[in-house]
Parts: sequence; structure tokens; C-alpha cells
Amino acid sequence: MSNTAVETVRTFDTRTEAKIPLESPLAYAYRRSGAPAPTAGSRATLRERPFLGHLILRGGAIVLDEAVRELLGVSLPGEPQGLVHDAEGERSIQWISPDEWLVIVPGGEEFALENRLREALADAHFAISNVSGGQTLVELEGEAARELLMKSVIYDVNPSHFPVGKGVTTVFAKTTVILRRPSESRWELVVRRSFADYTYRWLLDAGEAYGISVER
Amino acid sequence: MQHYSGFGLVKHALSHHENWQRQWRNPVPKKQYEVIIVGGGGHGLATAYYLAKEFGIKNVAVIEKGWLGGGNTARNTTIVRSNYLWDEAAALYEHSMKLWEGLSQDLNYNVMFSQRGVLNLGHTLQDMRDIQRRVNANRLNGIDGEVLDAKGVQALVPIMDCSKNARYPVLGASWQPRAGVARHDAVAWGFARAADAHGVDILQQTEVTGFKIRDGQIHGVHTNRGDIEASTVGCVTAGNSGVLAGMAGIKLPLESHPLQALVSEPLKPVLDTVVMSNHVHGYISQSDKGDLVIGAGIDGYNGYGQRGSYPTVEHTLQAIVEMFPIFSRVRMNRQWGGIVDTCPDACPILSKTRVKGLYFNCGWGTGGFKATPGSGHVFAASLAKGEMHSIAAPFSIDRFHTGALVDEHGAAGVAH
Amino acid sequence: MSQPNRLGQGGRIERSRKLTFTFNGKRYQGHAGDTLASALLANGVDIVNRSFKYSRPRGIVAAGAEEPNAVVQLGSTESGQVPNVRATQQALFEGLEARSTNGWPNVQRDMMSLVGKLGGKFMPPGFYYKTFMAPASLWMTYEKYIRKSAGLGRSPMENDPDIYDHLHQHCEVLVIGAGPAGLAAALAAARSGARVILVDEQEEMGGSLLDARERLDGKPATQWVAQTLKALAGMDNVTLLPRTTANGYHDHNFVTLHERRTEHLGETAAPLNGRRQVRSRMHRVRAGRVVLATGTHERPLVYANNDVPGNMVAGAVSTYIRRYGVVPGRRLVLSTSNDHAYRAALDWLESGREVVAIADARSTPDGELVEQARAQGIRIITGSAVIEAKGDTRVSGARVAKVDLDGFRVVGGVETLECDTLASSGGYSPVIHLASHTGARPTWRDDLLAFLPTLVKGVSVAGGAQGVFATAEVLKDGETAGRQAAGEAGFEAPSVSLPKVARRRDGAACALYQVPHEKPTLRAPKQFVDLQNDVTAAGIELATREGFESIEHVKRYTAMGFGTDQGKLGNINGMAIAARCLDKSIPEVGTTVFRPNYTPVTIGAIVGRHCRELFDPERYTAMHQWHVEHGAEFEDVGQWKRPWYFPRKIDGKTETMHDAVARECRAVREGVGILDASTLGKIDIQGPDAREFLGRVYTNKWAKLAPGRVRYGLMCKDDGMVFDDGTTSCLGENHFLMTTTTGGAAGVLEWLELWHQTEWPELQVYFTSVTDHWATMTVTGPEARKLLAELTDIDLDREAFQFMDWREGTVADVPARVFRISFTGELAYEINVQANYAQHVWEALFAHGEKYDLTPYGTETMHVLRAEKGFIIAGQETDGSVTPEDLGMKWCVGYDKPFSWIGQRALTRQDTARTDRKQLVGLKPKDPKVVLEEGAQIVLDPKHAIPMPMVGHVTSSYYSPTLDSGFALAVVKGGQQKMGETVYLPMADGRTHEAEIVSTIFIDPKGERQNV
Amino acid sequence: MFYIHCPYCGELREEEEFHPKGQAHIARPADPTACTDEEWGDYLFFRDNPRGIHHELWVHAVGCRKFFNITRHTVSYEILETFKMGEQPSFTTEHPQGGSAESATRQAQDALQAGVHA
Repeated sequence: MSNTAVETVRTFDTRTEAKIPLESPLAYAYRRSGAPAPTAGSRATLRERPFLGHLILRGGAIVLDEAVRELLGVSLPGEPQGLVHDAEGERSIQWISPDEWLVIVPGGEEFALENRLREALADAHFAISNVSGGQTLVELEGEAARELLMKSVIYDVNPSHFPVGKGVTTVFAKTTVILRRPSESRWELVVRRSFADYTYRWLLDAGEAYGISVER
Repeated sequence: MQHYSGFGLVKHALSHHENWQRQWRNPVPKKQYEVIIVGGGGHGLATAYYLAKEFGIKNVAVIEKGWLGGGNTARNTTIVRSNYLWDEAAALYEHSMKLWEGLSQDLNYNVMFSQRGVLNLGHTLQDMRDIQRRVNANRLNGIDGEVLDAKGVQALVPIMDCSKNARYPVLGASWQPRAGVARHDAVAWGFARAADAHGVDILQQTEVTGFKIRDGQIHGVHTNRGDIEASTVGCVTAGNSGVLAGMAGIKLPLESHPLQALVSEPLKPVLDTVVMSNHVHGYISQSDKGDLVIGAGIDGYNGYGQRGSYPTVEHTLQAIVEMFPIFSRVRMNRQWGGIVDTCPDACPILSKTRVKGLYFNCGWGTGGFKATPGSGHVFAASLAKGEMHSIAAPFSIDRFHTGALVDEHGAAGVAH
Repeated sequence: MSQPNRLGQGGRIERSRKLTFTFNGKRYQGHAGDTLASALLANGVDIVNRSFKYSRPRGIVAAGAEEPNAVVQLGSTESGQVPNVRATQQALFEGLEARSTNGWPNVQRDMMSLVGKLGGKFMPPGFYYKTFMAPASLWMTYEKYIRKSAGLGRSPMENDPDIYDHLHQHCEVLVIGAGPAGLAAALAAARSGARVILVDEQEEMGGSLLDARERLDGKPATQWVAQTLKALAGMDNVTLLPRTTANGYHDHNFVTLHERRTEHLGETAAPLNGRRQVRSRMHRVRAGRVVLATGTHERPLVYANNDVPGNMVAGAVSTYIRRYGVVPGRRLVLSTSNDHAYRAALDWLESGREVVAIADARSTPDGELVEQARAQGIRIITGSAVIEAKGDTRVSGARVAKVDLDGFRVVGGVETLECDTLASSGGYSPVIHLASHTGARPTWRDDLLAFLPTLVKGVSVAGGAQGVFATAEVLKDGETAGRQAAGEAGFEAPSVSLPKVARRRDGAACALYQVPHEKPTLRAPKQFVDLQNDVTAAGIELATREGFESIEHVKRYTAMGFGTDQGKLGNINGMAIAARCLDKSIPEVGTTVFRPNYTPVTIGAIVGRHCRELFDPERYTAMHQWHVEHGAEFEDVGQWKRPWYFPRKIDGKTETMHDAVARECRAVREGVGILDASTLGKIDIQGPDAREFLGRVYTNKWAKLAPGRVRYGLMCKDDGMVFDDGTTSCLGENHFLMTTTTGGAAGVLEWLELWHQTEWPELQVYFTSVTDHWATMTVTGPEARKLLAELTDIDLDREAFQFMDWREGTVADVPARVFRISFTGELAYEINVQANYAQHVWEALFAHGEKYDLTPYGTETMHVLRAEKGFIIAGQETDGSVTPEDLGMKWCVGYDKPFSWIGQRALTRQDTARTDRKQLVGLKPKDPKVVLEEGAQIVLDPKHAIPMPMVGHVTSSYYSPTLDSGFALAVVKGGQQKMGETVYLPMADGRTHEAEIVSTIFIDPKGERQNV
Repeated sequence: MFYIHCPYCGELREEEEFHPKGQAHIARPADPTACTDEEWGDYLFFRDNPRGIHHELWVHAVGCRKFFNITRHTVSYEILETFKMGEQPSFTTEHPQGGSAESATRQAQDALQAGVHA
């Protein structure tokens, strides 16, 4: 198999099987600000899903679609703001820009996936960057989750405008998040590592009125 | 011209104020003037005044399409300082500062120039390096100023949060004691009244619609009230300069941006100096009426709408509350916007053009008000002599082709 | 505590809930549902303030946002102080404490009023421009006293205990104002299914219906209000926001709504269920369509002494009677130009008090309300007006005369009527403030005697705000507007059945603003136009005499409309007076433009949560916890918190910065140190044209950089000035990892995208930020190899892994890329691991590093070490005016590259090509103990008189423990040709330092140490 | 505050997600070395500054990170159209009502804002 891509691009598995203690981007925030336990009146819950595999996929939709369908089992969301999950709900791919998608898979799968995508895409012009260490996924649930988001993001989160299966990059307080709606009840924030503490403190502060709790 | 004084005020009170004269005439345009100034804002009126007073050229018209002093002169936050970084800019603004210091008496009009001092705060090590660089340069240029540490700042402004807990703690500041604020409208009115007294015709509601140019020489202007001739024309039209230059076939490296400002409700005196911060991005002073006068940077897009975007106001007030947490419960009364003509190097254009006798004075960006007398004075000297005054010379349009920019961006990150 | 003016019945207050409050130190009682103003009136408090300029006693004039006088200081504690609260908009709560903002020793007996009385004559508009000029030296003293009289309320001197927040709202239809038009509009729009927000500034929704005399469907209007609000509240597509002011209308239908959530309950927000509540909230609304149903403000008439307490606008009298059960006096005289104001007299009479007379400026008033008044036996004096109020601290009479409106004169005799309350009405001004916020200038309508809004796209107006006054028409107008707005937003709205209202027959109003007096305006007693700023008709007349002819000039000269009420009552009257003086029509003297805010807004609410700990993000690296635990002092670099230095505690004493940095420097030069370099920007670049792209954006060559190798690069803007630098590594033939400065990361990525997307889309390359993915730790110093060798499987042999190579392998069992680059001049390895592993690797390095005394160092030591090597910091050695050659970095410029890279062309411009530009050099102070000041200016002749020609400045300066001497980097004109020459640095303390111009490289000029 | 239709995201987004980047369609001279100092200075610094219709470059910085163009009125601030890189404006000073270029795929900003659900 002639595989120029593999020869011209240096892939690197940044994850190891060795038993190494990992620290999520929120590790410092938990120590500094704590993690409020649920109370009776708790109307919003925050939960981090750390250490997932995050890949940025760059290329044209036509170039990428087939490989993605074959390897992820879902079709590439070609329409803006599209977010697609696989049947188990464990793997997702999200439209970020006309030539950029965010793929999130269970931690440890990302390197194999990258290699298989590279093989499948072969000589096409594309790029894949592993950003797993640079961001984390934060879930928000609860009846007040949407109002908490209204305090935090400028984007319209009304269900009429933000249906399940949508995701956007937008302004969160004074930083940027990727905001997604994987299901009726759940919102996801993809947060950059260096802004994670700020984002967490913001959510705790804005969520106090709803008795926000953190599941760890 | 009626002389203004406390005694005069008493005298007029006794006659029920029925005998006050007009502060300026409303003359019929003559066919011809020696010099035409286009633009009746502070700079244009100052130019006309100094032409008449200092250079003996009294046959001057100031042509204003609206009302005199109705543009940025009436919309700025009135800060006057001269602690600029580069020699060229420092010379220009210090020249202006010296004129400010006797302006009320010179004009016989109290422009309420209040030398309460200006602090430019530093919040990072690089801020402090820049402050030291600027203050050292100022000192060797003969401009007052010193570098203060956080304690020194706290002593001057007890109500400011100078603690280490701040997100961006105050590390120090530059302090120019001679700097301050003035009453913006009075500057335009004072220059107008004094220029008028010297015989200058101020033609309000008169719009220049074109230039009369023959063989590369200016011969006058077309206006909505007829043609007016002059062999020297100086354009001092701020945000409209590009439009005007276009009429003469000249392009200027200018962009007009919204610059917003706001005031709180009037409060009893609580802040005695002007405080500016590039880093947290806001500045504040308190007017004699008691309003906190607040501003920040320009909006990034071009705009002639005299308004900008709301987040600019939000960010500005966040900065103010970061510096002055006690103002959180104070209320903001009013916001507005000016149109500032900005140059790529944050310095003005004072320049001849390729049309002989046609001059431009523009591009003051956010720094125009404080330069009013100095700008008028050196521009008048240039128009009178047909050669750019030595202080004005570095601000020629040519610099954008030779590369000899006077880049004040570092010192002008916040509008002022 | 009796409330002398409280009626035995009526009003919408809760009579069973009594509230105690304090005004100017005196205790009073009011009811739940009162405003502070209605409670003060109920208690017969006449004087609520002293005026700004003349210190005249002032009372409550209006009942809403337009009130100019009743501006008070609220608060019982220092931190709870709120300056300038409008008593008409402040709900009464238990324990409220308020005081007047002016008046000394108190508002009843104000010493300043003497000054006002005697001096008032000498204070025409603009008097301060005409005096205080001599001698010049005394101005600052004069100013001190002028400032003393400034301001209304005072700022709290303690920090705000309350919190605020924002809510980002989106809706199809935003209806502003919940009077009849707004309620009908909201109902109609809501029925379509569109998202509707209905907002109203008052404590209670309903607007004019709350004090209307009309019956809707034969029932009191308030019943329809209640029923409509109930219907709206039951719809989940509707958000009702009472107590919320639409204060700013911005471009593209962005509206800010200020909701006061707890200000009606107390001066600070009490916790709810143990959780903090926000005091007020800013709703940032993006609306598809906006319906302005903002109603009208009644204009008072301008007559002599119209500011004496007891003068009120007519509508306010009705409001106090009907909504609050308060009748603010005993004997009323009403002066009016229109029918609608007759309500005040009828309401007054019905509350059992005496209506002395109605002076109607029209000669033959004959509307329905006029007839009702006649039928009630009220005396109506036609063709007349109140020309002057009598009284000092309270109205004691009204002087009424026949007036010739066209001739602006009093005709016939003057009759003085005894009364204690004087209500006036000169007509109704549509509340058009919001419509003009985005610059649309309103237009004058002679038939309505009012300015009407000019509309921009996406906005409509309904009801009084567009000059529709009769209730039935207002309701219909609102319903139509609501339906249309929803329709334009794509929702089909069914028509809504509206209540039946009997149509009232009103006579035509006449135009009356300033009432003529027997004396000319300049000689008559003061006739106030803007009560808050003490602007009089005489002042306006004087301004026009002095040449101030446009209304903008008049306003500025007199300060009319610049108060906290923004001239809601006075501006139109002022324009009419200016027009009269100039013999022009109102539209000829100009139009009236309003700016946000409609009413003042708490700054804290605009700030929201973006204050204190959340003012700006603090960005942390993956090792931040370790740095905190190890006592690091931090430096702010952009939003990052970077360790600045790590002071050690020695014998309980913390090291000074100087000592800590010296120790850290020595550790790196002699042993091994470690730096957290994670903050550097990192960009993953992939694609067949990646190499070509690098060649275009960097000044140097990239064509031959092989995989496994690293190169330093400089980036310029197209003006030839350096703006960023960093190393870029070749990972694969088509794959590079670029690093940027910490502060430049976002800017460089956007810069690359800009060129790719706008200029060179044909180049096949992608850029992705991986800054946060990698944690970077620089291990550097002579012992670096030994230490790293203990932890890695990478061959560290100096030949196998050379300077400017990178390799991959593991460090502490973690996959790592290691870059052999050096910013210290020492042997150095930059270890990059996935950030989730960083803490482990960092700690493993210390576990092994103990025997080498592995020393963590911060940015300060980094700066010293790099400066000793002459390495620049973009942004410190450069300031946007420095070229690569100015930095002496010609070696980093590829003049013969085939593509004219960004910045190349500009370098040959006339000024940029000069050889005597400021150039980077080293400076060695003649006295080694001297550490030059960064920013010190450099001169060649220190004896030169001021202004002294300067040839450059110090960009970086430190003490070098290695050299045991101060040293510096500087830019000096023509400096590269001045090696060995002496320059001078005159300092603020009078000392002048001497320094020698030397090479920028102070240590290891051949670069051997990094190559070992 | 502007509401901007990102032609790549296909929806209206808040101004806070965008950065203005000056005048649109400033092409770098193809052969910089052939430029005079004057021509290079013009390219670097001289921009249109109209009081009226203005073609601008913006970037959807907090969003898809794409650069695109906006035709906007600098007095009314009305956005007349937004379009992708490489496309030509439909609204120009000569064609203030549009129609200067193919604009079938473009909707007027106003219609977009009204028809949130259209």
C-alpha cells in the first residue's frame, strides 16, 4: 500500500498503556473550588467526562465522508452545526467549519482511529490533529441547565432553535466553548484545558442559584 | 468683543442680562478670503484664531456644515495630557499643553482647564517597562512626569483597588501632574468668539461641496451657499476628511471609527484625578458637575453612526469596576459615540497635498481634543508661511510611503 | 403616624401591610404598593430636595421615570448606599432609609438657598465661562469650590455586597411597555406561538390602565389588565418582565433590559433559601421584531415659580389619587391646554377635596371631560393660564390671567387664586427615546404637537408612542402591531378580541409651552424648563441672544436635558422657547435625539458576573497546582498565570526576588533547572504546501529543513516590522509544529488563516491549535542530559540527538516529543507530553532531579538567561517599529527566497532602509553594580539642554549572577556601528549612568554550551 | 450590536463572535518587488473610508474561524449582505439596492432576522 500520508505526516500516540496517573483539565479546579454535592433543591448537575479521545479532522466533506462512515459508522454531518452520534452514543462527530470536524471517541481509541482514517484517506488533502490533552467534555443536566446556559453563552439555547443533534462554537462568558446538545436532557460543553478552571468557577457561581452540584 | 469678568457679570445682572452681545456673528459669506478653513470644530476654529491673532491673517472664513463645535469637540471625554512616547508626538502635544496653560486668559473665556493630573496605570511588567520608557523620554523632552509604584498610586487615589488580589494588580503608573481635563464645549465657543472678534467669518450651516482646483493650485471651494475663493484652504474635518479629500482627488490613510464614552449620574466629588488603564482597558475622571466620565477604545469597524457596539460599553464598565469596586452601585446615565478618524500609526496628519495651497489636518484619532490649541497653532503657522511648521513636519502624508511612521500605538491603546 | 394625604379608600396599595421608612432622619409610615414618592406625598412631605444651582426647595412633580426633583440618596449602611434614586420609581420597603441629596444643614433650611437667592441673578447660563479667570493662578482654587457644589448623591465608599448577572435572551417579538397597547400587542403576538417578551418598567404592569377612568367591557380597566396578564402568564412562549426597563435599543434589534429583582425588597439583596440572589439582572435581548408601546410623558407648562413644591404635572395627580390613594394637597388649580388633563380635577374632586378652578388656555373648550367638569360645578376660566405660582416652600396661590397665545402676552387683569397644589398640562410627548437610540431622528407633527419616532427596520410603534391617545384606538393599534410583528417573524397570528371601550369625545388641544408673564421673560420670576439642572426660560432666551441658535448649542450652553431625567419633562418646552426666541418653528431649531440609557442603570448590572474573580479568565498550565504548592510568585502574561520566580523559604524567611532569581540562574548555568513552557502557542501544520507556506510567513528559509530538525523563525507584518518569533519543527515532509510567543498564540493562528483564506487558498495546508494539548517542560543546564537520561528511552548521545533536533520516545514512561532547543544558551531539552500526563512527568523529573538540585525557575530567570545570550523577546525588544535587521538578525532573513515573503518588500522603503535606524545592541554599564532601568533613555551628550536628543532606550536589563554585573539590551541609533562607544543614561534621580555599547551576546559568544 | 449572518455557518450570530478586519478585497500586489514605495505604501495603509456602503472583511473568530465579507452601510449600520471569500458583492455604491452580482443564494439580512423560523 502506497501511503504517502503516513510517510509525510508524523503521527504519534500520546497515550500510554502504562499505569500513569492522569489529571484532567479540571483537576486544579476541583482542588481549588471543590465539588458541591447534590442537595434536595439541586436543579443543575455538572459532570466531567475526562480523558476522551478528541481529534480535529480537516478536509473537504466529500473527501472525508466515506472514510468517516466506514470507520465511525456514522455519516459526516455536512450541514453546519451538525452533531452525529453512533448507535451507542459513545462516538460523535461534529461540524465545526466547512472543512473542520470534531471527533470525540472513548479514550484510547483516538490513535487507532487516526491511523485508520489516514489509511482510508491516503493521498487526499486532509489533516488530523490529536487534541485529547487540550480539552475536556463537561456535561450539564437538570431542569435549570438551560437557564444556566442562558446566563453563560450568547447563543440561543431555546429548544426551538437548538434541537438535539446541534452543536456550535460560541462565546461562553469571556471564553470560547463548543456547545452541543446530544439529547433532550443533556448539554455538553467542550472546554479548552487552560480555560477549564475559569469555566468551572463561572458555572459554579452562576449555578449557585440553582443549587448546582458536581458529580465526580 | 465684550470683555468677560466677574465684574461684568454683576453689571449685566443688574440690567437683567438684557445687554449681552452675541458671542460670534452670523455673517454673510464674502466672495473671497485669504484663507478658508473647512471645518468649524475646535481645531478649525483654533487655526482661524491663531491665523488672525499670531500671523495677522484676519480675512479668514471658517466653513462649517452644521453648528460650530458640534462634532468630536462636543463628544470627547476632555482629557488633556502631553506624555507621549515619541519625540515628534511629544513635541506636538507639549506645544499644545503650553497653550492650554494660558488659554482661558488668552481667549477671555474660561475653558475650565483643570490640571488635576493624569495617571496611566501599569498592570504587567511590560506595562511598567513601557511606562518607564515613556516617562524617561518625557523628562528628557522637558515634559513633566514621574513613575509611581502601587503605593504612590494608592496615595493619590485612595478609592482605587490597588491590592494584590485584583485580577491584574496595579503595579504602578506614570503620573503627569500638569495634565487634566477641560470643558470641551467652551473650547470651541471660546475660540469661535475670539476668532470672530479678530474678524474671522464663521459660516455655519454652510457645506463644502467641492474644490476649485486649476493647474494643481487651489482657488477656492464650492458650497451650498455659492462659491468662495481663496488661494489657501485648510481642511480640518476629522471623520469627514476622507470624503473631502476625495473631492480633491486625494486619498488619505484614514479610517473613521466609532468611539464611545459614557457618564454616570452626578456624584459628590470622589475622584480628583484622571485615571487611565490600557491593560484593563478603561479610563475615568469626574467632571466639575460630578459625572464620572468614562471611556475606552474604539470599535473595530468603520462607522459614521455616532454609536458603537454595546459590548464595548460592558467591557469598559467591567474595567472601571475592577479598578473601582465602589462604583458598582453607581448608575450609568448616558452613553454616546463620536467618529474618530484614525491613522495607521495612531498619529495625526498635518500635511500639504499635491494640490498647491490645499492642506489637511486630520487623523487625530482619539487624541484630538487635547491637541486643539497646539494643532491650531502649528497649522495656522504652516498655512501662513506656506511651509509646514517644524513641529508639524513629521506628520506629513509622505510618511506612509517612506515608512517613517510615528507609531504611538503602544502609548495609545486606550482612547483618550 | 398618620398619613394626612392618604385617602380612606381606593388605590392599589395593600392597606393591611404597613411599612415604616425614614426620610431625612424622620420616620414615616406607608403601605406595601407605595413608591417612596407616594408615601412621602401621603405623609405631606413637600420638600424632597434642593435644586442644583439655586438651592431652591423642590417637591415631587411627576409619578414616573420623568421625575426631575425627587432624586434621593438611599441606604442605611455604607456599602448599601445608592445615589440618585428616583423616589417615584423606588418601591417602598420596610426600613427604607433615604435622604435628600442637597441642602445644608438640611433640606428645610438650606443655607445655600441664600446664595441661590442672592446669587441666582449672577448665575445666568454659562456664567462660569465668563468669570473665575483672574488671576489665572487661582482657577484651581475656584474650581475646588465649584466642585463642592457638584453632584447629586454620593458614591458608596465600601464595596458592593451585591451580585448581578446577565441573561442572554432571544425572542421573535419584544414588546416594550405593558400599558393598553403593549398588553394587546403581546397578547396578539403570543397567540401566534412566537416567543414573546413583554417588559415594563413599573412595579406593576398595566400602564395608564392602572389609573384610567375608562371602563373596559363595562368593568374597571384593571380587571382587563389582570385577566390579560393571567392569560399571558399561562403561555410558555411568553416571558413577562415587570420592574424591568428597556434602557438601550441597539443595532439590529439588540435591546438591553434592566430587571430590578430585589430593589423593591431592600437596599441589598437578601439570600433566598440560603443562596445569593442577584440584585438586578441585565437581559441582553436579540429580538426578531420590537414593538414600542412606551406611551407618553405629559409636558408641564412653563410659568413663573413653577418649581415651588406643590406644582405637579396633571397626570401625576391622577396617578397618586387612583393608584396610591394619595391626594397630594387640599386645594387644586389646574392649568391646561387640553382635555385629557381634566381627569386630574375630576379625580381630585371625587377624592373629596376642593378644585379651585381650571385655567384652560383654549377660548372655547367643549370636550366630554370639560362638560363633566362643568357639570360637577368646577369653575373653568377659559382663554387663560396660570402665569405664576405663589409661595415659598409650598404653593400658596396661583396667578391666573388671560393669555394671547399668538402674541405671547398676557391680556387683561391677573386674578390670584388661593390653592396649595398647581397641576399643569401642556400636552403629551410620545416616549420615543428608544426609537432614536440607533440614530433615527424623530419628526415633528404639528397636528399632534409632538415628535414621532422615525423607525428603523424591525421596529414598530403602537399607542401613545405614536400619537394614538384614545384607549379604544390604543388597544386596536397594539393588537395590530403585535400581530404584524409576529407575522413578519414568520408566525401567523389570529386576531384577538379586544374589550369594548366607550369612545370619549375630546376637543382639540392648543399649543402652549411657556406661559407669557406680565414682565418680559428676562425680568419675570424664574420660569423653569429643566428643573433638575435649573434651566429657565430666561436662560434659553439669553443663550439665543448670545448666538446659540441650534437646539444642540442651547442645550449645551444651558445644560438643559443633561440631568438624570434627560429632560423628559422639559426638552420639548425648551425647544419651543428657543423657537419662539429665534422666531422659528420647533423643527427648524432642530430635533431631539436621545441616547441610552432611557433611565440610569446600575453599573454593576452592566458588569454582571464579569467582576472580581471572574473579571477575566486566568489560564493555567497543567502544572499550576505544583507551582502554587511550591510557593511560586506569578506573572500575568496575557491571560496566563506564569510562575515568575520560586522564592525559597530559608530559616523561615522568604528569599527576595533578587536572591531567588540569582539562585535560579546559577542553577541553570551550573547544574540544571526546569521551566514550565506550556504557555507557548503551538500550531500543528499539515499539508503538501505547509513548507511553502512557512517560507512565505517567516523571514527565513524553510525549503530544506529535514524531518527531525528544528529551526528558529521570525515573522513580520507586510510593513517589515517583526511581530512574533518562535521555533518550528519539521515532523514529517508535510508536517510541522510551529511555536509562537505566549501572548501571540491566538494572533499568529489567525494571521496564518488570514493569509491562507484570503490570499493563498490554493496552498494545501491546514492549521490547528494544539497549545493546550501539550504540556512543555524545559530541562536545561549542564546536568540536563544526565537527568533526562534517567527517565527516557531516547538516545541522548550528542551526535545522535544534536542541537536543533527533535526526537520522540518516552519520558517517565509517558510518550513524549523532546526538542533540543535552547533559550538559555545551555544544553536544553524541551519535553512535550500530553497535558493529562504533565503532573506525573513533572514530578518524576523532580524525583530524579533531587540529586542534581533540579531547580524550578520562572519567567524572570528565563529573561535573564536569554538576555545574557542576546535572544530577543518579541514585544520587549520589539514594539512594532523594529525590523529583523534592526535586531541584528540578518542571518534570519532569506532575501533570495523565490517568493516575496511577508515583510520583505517594506524593508527597502526609503526610511526602512536607512542604516542609522535604531539597532539592537548590548550595553555594559561602566559601573558593574548598576542595573540600568528598563526604559531608560540613551543620549550621547548628557550635558545637552532639555530637550535632550535621545538615540535609543534600554529594552531589557538585569543583574547577571554569572557576570556578577548589570547588563542590558538596548536599541541605539546606528548602534551596530558604535561598538565600544560610550553612551549616557540620565535618570530621574539626577544620576547619569555611563555604559559601553557591546555585542548583544554576553555569555558564550560561540554558542558552545548549548551544543555540548 | 450587529447580528451577522455567517455565510459558512448559515445562520445569524452575535457580533461578539466576530472580529472586523478592515476593508474587503485588498489584494497583495502579485509582484511586490515591482512596486514603488508609493504603491507599497498604498497597499499597506490606504483604505476606502466611505460614508455609506462599505465592503468589509470579517472573521467568525469564535465560530467557524472563516474569513468572509460583509456589505454594510457605515451610517445606518445596516448589513446588506454577507458573502464568502471569492464572491463579489451584490450591493455597491453604484447598485445600492443590490443586483451588482449574482445573489440568488443570499437573503437580505432583515428577512433572515425576522424569519428565525422561516
